[in-house]
This record gives sequence, structure tokens and C-alpha cells, in this order.
Amino acid sequence: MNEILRRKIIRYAASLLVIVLVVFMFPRIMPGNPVMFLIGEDVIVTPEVLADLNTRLGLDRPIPEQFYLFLRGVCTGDLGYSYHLHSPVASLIGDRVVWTLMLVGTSLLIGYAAGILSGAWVGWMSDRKSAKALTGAGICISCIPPYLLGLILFSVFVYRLNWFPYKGLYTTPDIWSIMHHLALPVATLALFVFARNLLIMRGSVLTEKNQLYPQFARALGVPGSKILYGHVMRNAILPILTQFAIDFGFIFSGALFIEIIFSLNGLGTLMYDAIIIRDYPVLSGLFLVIAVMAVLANMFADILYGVIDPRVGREGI
Amino acid sequence: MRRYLLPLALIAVFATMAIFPGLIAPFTPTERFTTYQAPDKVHIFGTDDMGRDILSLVIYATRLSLFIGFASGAVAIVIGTVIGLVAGWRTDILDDLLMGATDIVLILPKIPLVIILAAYLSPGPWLLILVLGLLSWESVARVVRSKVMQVRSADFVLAARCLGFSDTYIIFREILPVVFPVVVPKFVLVTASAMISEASLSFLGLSDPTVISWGVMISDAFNHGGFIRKMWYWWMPPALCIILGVLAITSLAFLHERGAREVVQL
Amino acid sequence: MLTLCAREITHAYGNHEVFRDFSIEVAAGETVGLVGPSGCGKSTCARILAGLEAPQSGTVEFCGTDIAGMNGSGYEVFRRSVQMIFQDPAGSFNPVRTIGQSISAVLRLAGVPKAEHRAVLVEALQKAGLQDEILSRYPDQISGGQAQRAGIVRGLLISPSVMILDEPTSALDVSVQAQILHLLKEVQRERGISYVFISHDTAVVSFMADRVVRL
Amino acid sequence: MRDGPLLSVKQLSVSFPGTNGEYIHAVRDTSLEVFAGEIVAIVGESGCGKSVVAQAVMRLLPPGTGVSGSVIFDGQDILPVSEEEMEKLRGTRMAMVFQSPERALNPVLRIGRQLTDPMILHGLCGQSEAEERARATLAALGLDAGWVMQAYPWMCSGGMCQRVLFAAVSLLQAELVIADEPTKGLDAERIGDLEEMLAEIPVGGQMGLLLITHDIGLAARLAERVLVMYCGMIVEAGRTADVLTDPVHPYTRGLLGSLPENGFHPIPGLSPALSDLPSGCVFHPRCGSADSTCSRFVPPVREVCGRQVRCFRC
Repeated sequence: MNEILRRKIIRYAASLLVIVLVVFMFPRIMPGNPVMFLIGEDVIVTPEVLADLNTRLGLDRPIPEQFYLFLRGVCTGDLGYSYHLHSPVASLIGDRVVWTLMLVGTSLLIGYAAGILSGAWVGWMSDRKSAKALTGAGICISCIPPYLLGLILFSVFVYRLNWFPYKGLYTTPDIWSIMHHLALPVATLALFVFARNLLIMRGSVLTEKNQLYPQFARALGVPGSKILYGHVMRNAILPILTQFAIDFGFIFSGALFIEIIFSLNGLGTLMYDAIIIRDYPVLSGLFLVIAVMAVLANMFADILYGVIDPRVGREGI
Repeated sequence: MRRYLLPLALIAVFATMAIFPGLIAPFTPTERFTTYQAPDKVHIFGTDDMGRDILSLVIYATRLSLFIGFASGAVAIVIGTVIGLVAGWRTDILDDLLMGATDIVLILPKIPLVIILAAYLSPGPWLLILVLGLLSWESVARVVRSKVMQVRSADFVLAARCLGFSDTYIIFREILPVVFPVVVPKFVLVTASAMISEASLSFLGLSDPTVISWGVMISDAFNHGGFIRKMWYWWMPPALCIILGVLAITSLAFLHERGAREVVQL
Repeated sequence: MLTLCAREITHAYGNHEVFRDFSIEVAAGETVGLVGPSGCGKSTCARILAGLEAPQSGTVEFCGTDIAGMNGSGYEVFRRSVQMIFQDPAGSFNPVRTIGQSISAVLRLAGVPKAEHRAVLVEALQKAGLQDEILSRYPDQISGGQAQRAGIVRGLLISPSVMILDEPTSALDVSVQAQILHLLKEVQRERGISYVFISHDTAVVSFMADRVVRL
Repeated sequence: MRDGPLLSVKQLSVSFPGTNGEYIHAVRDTSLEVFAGEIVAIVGESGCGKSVVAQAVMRLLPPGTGVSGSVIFDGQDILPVSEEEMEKLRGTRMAMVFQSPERALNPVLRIGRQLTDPMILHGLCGQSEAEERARATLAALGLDAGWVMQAYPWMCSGGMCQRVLFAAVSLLQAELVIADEPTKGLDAERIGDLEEMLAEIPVGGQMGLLLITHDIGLAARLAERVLVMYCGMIVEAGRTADVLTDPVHPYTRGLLGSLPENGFHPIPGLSPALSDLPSGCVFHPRCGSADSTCSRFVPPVREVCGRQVRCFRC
């Protein structure tokens, strides 16, 4: 157990280091003036201000010292300063992150629950026509880039059918209005999450189905649904957990794209605006936050895995 | 074999579009006409904001979209297979190091990382291929490694060693063929996801604006009024191409799964 | 004359000692039975004798030379002289190559010209009671008995002087077991090779072996 | 007390769809009976279809399998019965002991739950009583009940898993127990254990045991009646003492001749593949006394020396 735990901790620490290094190194090793990368390209400044910034950002000091200062900044919540938006990056992200988490959280909940349950059913009943149809639909949806899925749903339900509003979520702070605005983006992301989990769960139930233990349970007279949801599911869900960590980054970035399409005021639009004007501090800060979230998601999945599968630690999974 | 027909036919159509765009497209991407034309007999999908024929653009864009997908898939497969083979065959510290590296690449959120890299580098297609390939090998390495570990001490490998075959022969002629069936669907899936990533990056305006890909076209439509003007015939054709392309490639992997009883995961 | 012998070999997994100071000698043309209950390290011992695994202490000698110290050409001679047959008949063939591909790879290794492969194979298979149609089959498409015969054919192609048989019939049906045992006896009569016959089944071992060693 | 047999299988045939659209006939025209209080063994070599018979009786064959004939359990033909009805029969009235006990238990559930759940599910008793019964049964089988109830299957040795499996089946007290290759892959010591447990099943004359095995010695020691199967057909059936000491069918004779104690005399030739069976009597290509009739017609079941035999020549 300790050996595995140690290995896991080393890997998480190493990934954090890589993430921090990416954020720290890129502005400094890119060809061109690092100041430009640290304040953003389109900010127009005089040479004096530039020189002043150079000192203020610590760029005249040796690299190890810069790294130390940078690390200290990150640890105290200082993610840099956006000269475009005249605001610290941390507070920019802090203002928007709630909306993104709301979108991601709701969709993950819906998408995972629906995907796992119906994926299990589809794998169990893999010979049925309806199961095959659902699998086909799952493959199709997972083949559409998330932003395109958003674009298609947006043009159908907002432009053509006018069922949902264009934008303006933030003017009326009333729960029904928020739900009305969030419904379609949540549906889009949930659909996407649902399709991916459906396929993973299906594959994993198909494998488990051919094991001997469901057969034995059947021979003891346990009804099919009980075998599926009481026996097979518990084993079959493990790949979903392993996949959750990997998927998290993907789903999160999918959420960013969906925000852009639906003009939600979350991290995605922040990122989109930052890309257009090459606001590097914001981009770096965003990457740092998303990457740390991904690491946390991994840890969470690891812990959950240990709860569901008692064999963890024995076989070194 | 019949079930492979439809995806293979689709891929063949796309391949023709990619290799001989001049033969199929009615115009070249440089010819200009009146802007924002609705579809008619001459311009089946109308024209865009710069007056280019949309159908011709879609056809000319195929090459880049497919190329980026397949090339990054190839990069990822080569790196992943080599690392997986080595890590699976060796049981020493090298295995630990390689798997550690794999785990780290696995944890890093790919698309945000590509976005920040692209923002700094303003990449051309080659750089994009390299970056996407370098960030997608980890799943390949993992399946290859676990498969190699499965067969490393199998009787047929022992038998081959007994008969006097060299290690190189055993790795490449005995183990690689066994690993190959799990690599093929992975290649297909990495290719498909690279196509999706490319389209997504282009949508954010993070690809080389001088070349056309399906993603760039959708991004143009979104940013240059195609959407507000309800010109579905502008963004729909490239969107359909991406979806059908990815679908055709992915379904090959799933059909392979049915054939080989291997369960693939996205 | 001794061909293969192990002197005082020891093997352990972690702290669990499987066997200690075990010695076995095989003379030319004889069959030595190696018996013991399951889990006593018979398979490990077989792999050590075949040079696939190194003993933790002790030596394995082939024609009087320690195999650990063998150089290139000496090792090659040893490699060709000692062959092994496994318990799981289908498992000793590569699952994604046909039986024919697997066997003719050995012929290539032995330097038989490609034009003669087919004739050599057909003759060898016939002797083992197999039809040449199994050459185009995959290991999971033939029965256990057929696979075990094919495994014996493959091992014999490079004319070994010792064959280590690790439970060669315990995965097979009784009627097939009888056939394989008779085939092995016939091969030995014809070629005068030595066997190390490993089994948990004392009846089978006493039928085959000239003398029996207990592990 | 019932008058008829507990289980009566009549003219059962099972065929699987093959890869090239043809049908693979795994079992053909097979009939057998098991009475309460007796042990009946089906012996045969791998691929002869003996396990398929067991699965057909338990209705555990995969969907898409062609099954014809009838399986009459306690007077009722269970082949046309719905899956829900079967779920009620399985476990409490007919149960099956599997081979490879380690794989037959769910790795992520505690053994206690796997033992008590079926009892509660079938409404035999409540939670606390179920636990008590499970504990008692485990202890009777010589296990540390308290520890095993809390353990996961992978924490137990193969021998323990085998006892747990046996406990799971015996707790439900089914009238018919089918043991499908229970000794496959076991070493001698564990076969001895298992034999003791199996021998106790028909105690009191209420239960019947259908033993499916490749181990002729096991069948000889346990069963009162034995059926010899070859390529999907029962070639000889009768009292164990008759069939295994004085066989009349050429295959049975060959099979017994291959045994160690009889000097490993092999049967010439190889068993045919089920997808490519010879015409007429399936054994005729390997039979020393076959003639043209044997290669043209399938021999019917005949009564010879107090047993049923499918052969023209004896």
C-alpha cells in the first residue's frame, strides 16, 4: 500500500511541477521580449514603462530567483496581472469560475448518472435493437466536437425555435431565469458526457458479462436486473473511474467551448477574449487553474476507486 | 466484411477530396465572387464573406483536416508503441520512469495545454501535428504495455526463447503482432480526436489563418456573420464533413472491436 | 554420459523458499521423471533446466559446462539441444500467427532453404499423426491434442538432445493423453533423445520414466 | 414424495450458430433421468457437449442458441417457461456448482453478502437468520466463519472459495444439484475434499445430483448410474458398475483403455470437430469394428446387457 501511495504522490507532485514549469517557462523561453508575454501583446507602453515593468516583474533577476518568486506568488494566490482588463488574474478567474463550475457540475452529474445507467443496460442487452440504436447514437454524439454540438443545438433551439434566450443571464438574478438560460448549455455538455460514458460503460459491462460470477449468480436464481445493478455494475464501473480523470480535462475544455457558443460569462469566454487579444497572463492563469483542477480530479478518482474496489493496494492497480 | 463498406467508402470519398481537390471542386479557393451569396446553381452552398465558393473551400479544406488527424495519430502511435513495448518488456527502473512520464502526460489537461502552447507559438500545421501527437501517446503506451506484460511470460514467448530466437525477433515478430490488434483501434481513435482538436483550435482562431481547414471555415462563419445571417449553408457543410469524417474513422475502431472481441474505450 | 544436470539449485519468491539445493542429472537417451505436489516449483525447475530462468544459487551444466558462463556459440549449441514442451498446448503458439507460420519460422532459423519448408513440414506432421491442413489454422482453431502434437513437431525440428516436458498431458483428455505419451515414446525410440518428464500424476510418470526424482 | 424422476431430459438437442452461418450441433438427441436420492454422472472428453447439457437444464445458454426436446423438472417442462419463472426455480429448486471457484464469486463483494443475498432474495429467511445459517454452514465445512463472512473472495485460497461456493449452493437446499466439472484444475487433495462434500448431497433421498465430469475415476466412486458422451451423443448409459467395468460400446472401451490403470492404450485417430461431424455413427472413423452401415446410419438406442447403447455392432 505504502509503495503504491508513494508512487502516486510522486506522480502528482511531478505533474504539478510540470504544470507550474509550463506556465513559468513559456513566457521566458519564447523568442521575443518576455515582458510582452507577461503583460500581453496588444498593450501599448513606452520604453520607460517597459523597463520599469521589467524590474517590477523581476525579469532582471537570475532564473532560479524568478522561479522562487513565481512559486511564492502562486502559493499566495497571485496569478499575475492582466494589463488589458486592469485586474489581477486571480480575481478575474474567481469572478467567473462559479458559472463554469455550475455548468460543469450539473452536466457531469446528469451525464454520468444517465451514461452509467444506460450504458450498463446497453451492454447487458447488447443484442437488442434498441440497445444497438442507443450505442450508435452514442458513437455519433461522441464523434461531434463539443463546440459543434453546441452550435447545432444553438441554431436549432435558439435561432429556429426560439425556445431559449440568446444571452443576458446576468441581468436577472432569479433562479428560474438562470435555469432557463443554463438549460441548453447544460443539456449540450450533459449529452456529450452521457455519450462518452455510455460507450465506456457498455464496453466494460460487455467484458464483465462474460465472467463467471454473473453466471453463478444466475444459477443461484438472482434476477437479471439484480445481477446487472448489484453485481456487474460494481465491477464494471471501475474503468469509468479510471477514465474520469483522463476525461476531466477533455470535458472541462468542452465546457469552455460551449460557454463561448452560448455566451455564458464563465472561464470559457474569459479564455476566448484572452486568446483574441493575446492576454497571456490570463491564459497562463487559466491553464494553471484548470490543470490543478485536473490533478485534483485525478486524486478524487483514485480515492473513489479505493472505496469501490477493495482490491486496490493488493494488486497495485 | 460488409459492415466495413460504408465507413471505408466515406473515407475513400474524403481521401479523393484530399488528394485531388482540383478535379472535384468547381472553383479554386482563390477565386472571388459576390460575397454572402445564397445557394444557387453555380454556388451550391453559396459564397462566404470574402466571396469564395463554399463548396470548393470545403473540398480544398479536406486535405489539411485529414492530414493533421492522421499525421498526429501516426506520431502518437509510434511513440506510444515504442514506449509501451519497452516499458512492458523491461521490469527495471526504466519501466517505472516511462510509466511515470505516461501518467503525467495523462493527467495534464490536453486541450488547455494545446491552447496555451498555440497562443504562444501561433502554430502552422506541422507544429500542430507534433504537439497533438506528443500529447496523445499516453493511452497507446498504456494499452501496449499491459498487453506486453500479459504475453511476456506466456508459453509461446518462452517457447520462442527456447528455440533460440533473439530478443529483437521475439519483440518484433512474436509480441508486436499480438499487440497490433489493440494498437489499430487506438490509432483510429487518436486520429479522430486529433481531428476534433484541430477543429476546436481553429474555432478559437489559434491555427494558421492562411490555410483552410474545416475548423477554420466554421470559425469564419461564426465570427464573420454567417451565424447571425442564418447562413446554415456556410457552416453546416464543413461541420458535416468533420462529423462524418470522425464518425467514419471511429466506427472502423468499433467494428474492429466487434470483429476481434476487443473492447475499445474512447 | 550426462547431458544435462542441475547442481544444488535453489529458488525462492521473496522470503518463500520454493526448493533448496536440488540436484538432478539426465543421461543421454533416458527419461527422468520429476514429480511433486502442485506448488512445489516443478515449473520453475523446468524453466531453470531449460535455461529460461537463472537459479538463485547452484549451477546448470550442459555436457559438463556451466550454462551461465557459456559464450555465444556454446550457448547456441545448448539452446538448440534443450527444448521444452508446455502444459497449455494452444498457449505455446502465438495466437495471431498460424501454426504453419510459427513452425516455419523455426525452419528459417535452422537454415532450411525456403523451397524445402513445405515438404519437411508435411513429413514431420505426418509422423506425429497430423494433417497438413492445420498449418493454415490458428492455435485456437485446433484441439488441444493437435496443438500439443504440433508443439512436439516444432521442438523436434531443430533436433534437440534433451526435451523438458512440463506437464505435457495434464491439460488433455485421457484418450489424447494416451496418444501423446505413445508418440513421445516413439520419438525417443527413433531419435534416442533424453526426456525430463514433469508431472503431478505418478501413474503417468511411472509409465514414462526410467527413474523418478521427487521435488 | 414424487413418483416420477426429479429431472427427465428427453431428446434434447442443442445447436449454436457458427461463424459462417452454419449450425454447430453440440448436443444431439440426448435423454437422461435423475431420481431423488441418486447421483448420475455424465462422463466424456472436452468438447463432447456434457457441459452444454448442464447449461440447457439450468437454462443458462446464451440467447440465440437452438434448443429442442424437453427438460422436465419435477413434472414440468421448463424449456418453454419464462425467464422470471426460471429465476424462481434456480437456486432454491435446482442449483449448479461451477468449476474454477475463484472466478465464480464476485471479487468486489464480501462473501457474507454473496451467501446471504440469494437466501433473502428467495424469501427463505430474513437478514439476521440468513447470516446465522451462512455462518453455521461455513463452520460445518471447516471454515473460520466469522472471518470468511467479512472477507472478499480474492483474500481466500482456492480451497476456501470452493467450500464457499458449495455453501452458497447448499444453503438454498435445492432438490437438484448439477456439478459441472467440479474437479477441473484442482489438485488431488482438493478433489478428495470435494468428493466428500458431493457425496453428501443425496443424503436423505430428497436431492439428486447430476455430476458432469471428465474424471472417470470420480464418476466411478460417486455415481450410481453413468452416461458416456461422445461428440454430442450419449453412446452408452447404465449402472456404473456395468458400464465402467464391462463396457460394450467401442468408444467406452477405448476410453477406459486409455486410463493409466489400464495401460494407456490409445484410441486411434482424433475426435472430429463439432462443425464437421462424420455421417452415420459419429465414432465409426475411429472404430475397429465399423462397417458400411455404421458410416451411413445413426445407430438408435438399444438395450444391451442391461444398459442403453448406441451401436449396431454390439
